Amino acid sequence: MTIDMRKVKDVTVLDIHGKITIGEGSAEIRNTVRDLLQAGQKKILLNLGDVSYVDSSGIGELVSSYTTVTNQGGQLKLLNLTKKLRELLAITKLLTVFESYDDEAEAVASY
Amino acid sequence: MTIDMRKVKDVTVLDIHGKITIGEGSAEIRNTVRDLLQAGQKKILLNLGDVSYVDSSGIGELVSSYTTVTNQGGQLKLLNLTKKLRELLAITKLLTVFESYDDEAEAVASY
Amino acid sequence: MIWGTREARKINGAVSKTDFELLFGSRLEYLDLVQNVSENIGRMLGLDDDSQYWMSLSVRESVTNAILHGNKQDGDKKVNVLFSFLEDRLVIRVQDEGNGFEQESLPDPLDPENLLKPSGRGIFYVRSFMDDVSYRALPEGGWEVRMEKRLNHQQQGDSDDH
Amino acid sequence: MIWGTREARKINGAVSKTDFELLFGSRLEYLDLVQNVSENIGRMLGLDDDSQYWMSLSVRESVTNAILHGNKQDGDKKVNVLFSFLEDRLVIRVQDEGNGFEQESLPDPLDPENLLKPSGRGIFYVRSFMDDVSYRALPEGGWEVRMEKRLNHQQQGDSDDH
Ligand SMILES: Nc1ncnc2c1ncn2[C@@H]1O[C@H](COP(=O)(O)OP(=O)(O)O)[C@@H](O)[C@H]1O
Ligand SMILES: Nc1ncnc2c1ncn2[C@@H]1O[C@H](COP(=O)(O)OP(=O)(O)O)[C@@H](O)[C@H]1O
Repeated sequence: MTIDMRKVKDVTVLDIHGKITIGEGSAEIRNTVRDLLQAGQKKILLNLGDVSYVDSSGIGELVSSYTTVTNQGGQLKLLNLTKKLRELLAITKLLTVFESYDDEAEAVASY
Repeated sequence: MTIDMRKVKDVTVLDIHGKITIGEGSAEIRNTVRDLLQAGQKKILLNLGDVSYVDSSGIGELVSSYTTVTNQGGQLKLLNLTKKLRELLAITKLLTVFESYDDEAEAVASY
Repeated sequence: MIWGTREARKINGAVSKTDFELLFGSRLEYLDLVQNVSENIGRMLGLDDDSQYWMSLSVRESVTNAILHGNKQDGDKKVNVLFSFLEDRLVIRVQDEGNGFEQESLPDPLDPENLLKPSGRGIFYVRSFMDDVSYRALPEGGWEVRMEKRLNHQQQGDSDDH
Repeated sequence: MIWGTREARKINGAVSKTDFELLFGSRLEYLDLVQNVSENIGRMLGLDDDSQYWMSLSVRESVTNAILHGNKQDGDKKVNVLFSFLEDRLVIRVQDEGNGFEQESLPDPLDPENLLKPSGRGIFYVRSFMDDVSYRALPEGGWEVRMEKRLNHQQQGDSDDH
């Protein structure tokens, strides 16, 4: 898994590439998010369009990133969920927890 | 494996698709060739450009098709060898046994 | 591939017969490989792409648990994955050398108080995606998760010709 | 994939230690699967594409022989494929339940009188593509082909980042 970071207006977009799974350094997202919060960046958008695989541990990773951001008064939203990831979130009732978008401009405007 | 048959001038071109391996009905080429010979078609060109995999049994299949045709006074030639197939033929000293081409028109003109 | 569900029906035998088996040390590095084998077995048996995906994700989750919770990542302890190709279903058993768990005491990940927990969803996913899931302590020691995936024979022929 | 040759160096142990093992009934339908597992193992260990290809072709040929000649396609007889991931090489052993053969009596496929024979090239290919090949009768009965493929550590890093 690799993470690219960019700023769109006042939102930090994290482009996640590859797999979010237990073997694949799944704590990386959480750590990146924590660093952003410490730097005062509280509007975070995870672009998951290039994520090839997510397991239950990856779902947990997204959840803990979400709670960390929320607890610090920030907002973490999701962009470009794949069909499979959407299904994994849906059956664990997390689809309604996360705010998610398919259009980046719309996502950025929502903060 | 599937075989498509077509006639270019007086040459019968067999377009082989898929794998030529032991599990994959590897006697099919030999049988098709035998039928062609019985029908008096003695100029046969095997187009192997769409062959995805060949094992030692597939190499044997090509050899026995070749000897069958040669023994009946016909000519069997090869078209569009993949790099891997070329290597398999080369190390068993079969590359010089088969006449092979990368250009169909040239192959057809050679009979 | 010539071999599809038609052949899968022929492969057979008693419920407990194992047709294809993997055995490996408890290393997370093998998860991709195990998932990939599962996908290929699904394809070989004629499962459609989605079913292949969810079945192999379920195997991956179960093997993750076997490595992490069962064998506690002790590389010398083995995980065994046993595939049985039955006429109408694929049976997969994942065995580890641990003591297992009590099914009743597993927290429900859908319970509002667990919804935002960072873990505890693996078994739930397996139960969602597979047609039958059961657990048992092995008589010789160790723990087994047994999963079934029904084969959809309507799709026979779809995968017969390439 | 994060895991490449760097990790492969860490995986280790004695020469005889098996890291990943396949066990299956003697059916040609499994050849694609076995080849695919071998390819994936090659990739996991950082072999380049060509080496993956020829290594897995060699495994496929050896398993074909185990099924056809060793076990004579008796579905109840098992083929065992054992992979050992050593620091500098991959060792693969293919075992069947048959009586093997005498290496000296194998005809040379390059001999002009054999050049146009329809069979007899499998073992030659294996010996061409693998770095070391040997055979033995197993003490417990059965036959084993043992093959080694050196790992090319220069390529370390190539497969580390996707
Ligand atoms: N093979 C196993 N051996 C022992 N305990 C297990 C095994 N599989 C699951 N468990 C127990 O069940 C719990 C729930 O597993 P799971 O739903 O996969 O979520 P997670 O692995 O994220 O905790 C684990 O935390 C563990 O306590
Ligand atoms: N596992 C095995 N058990 C018994 N005999 C074998 C085995 N592998 C190879 N052989 C013998 O060696 C011969 C040569 O094998 P090979 O070079 O693969 O060519 P082919 O399988 O086409 O005959 C076989 O015909 C068989 O007699």
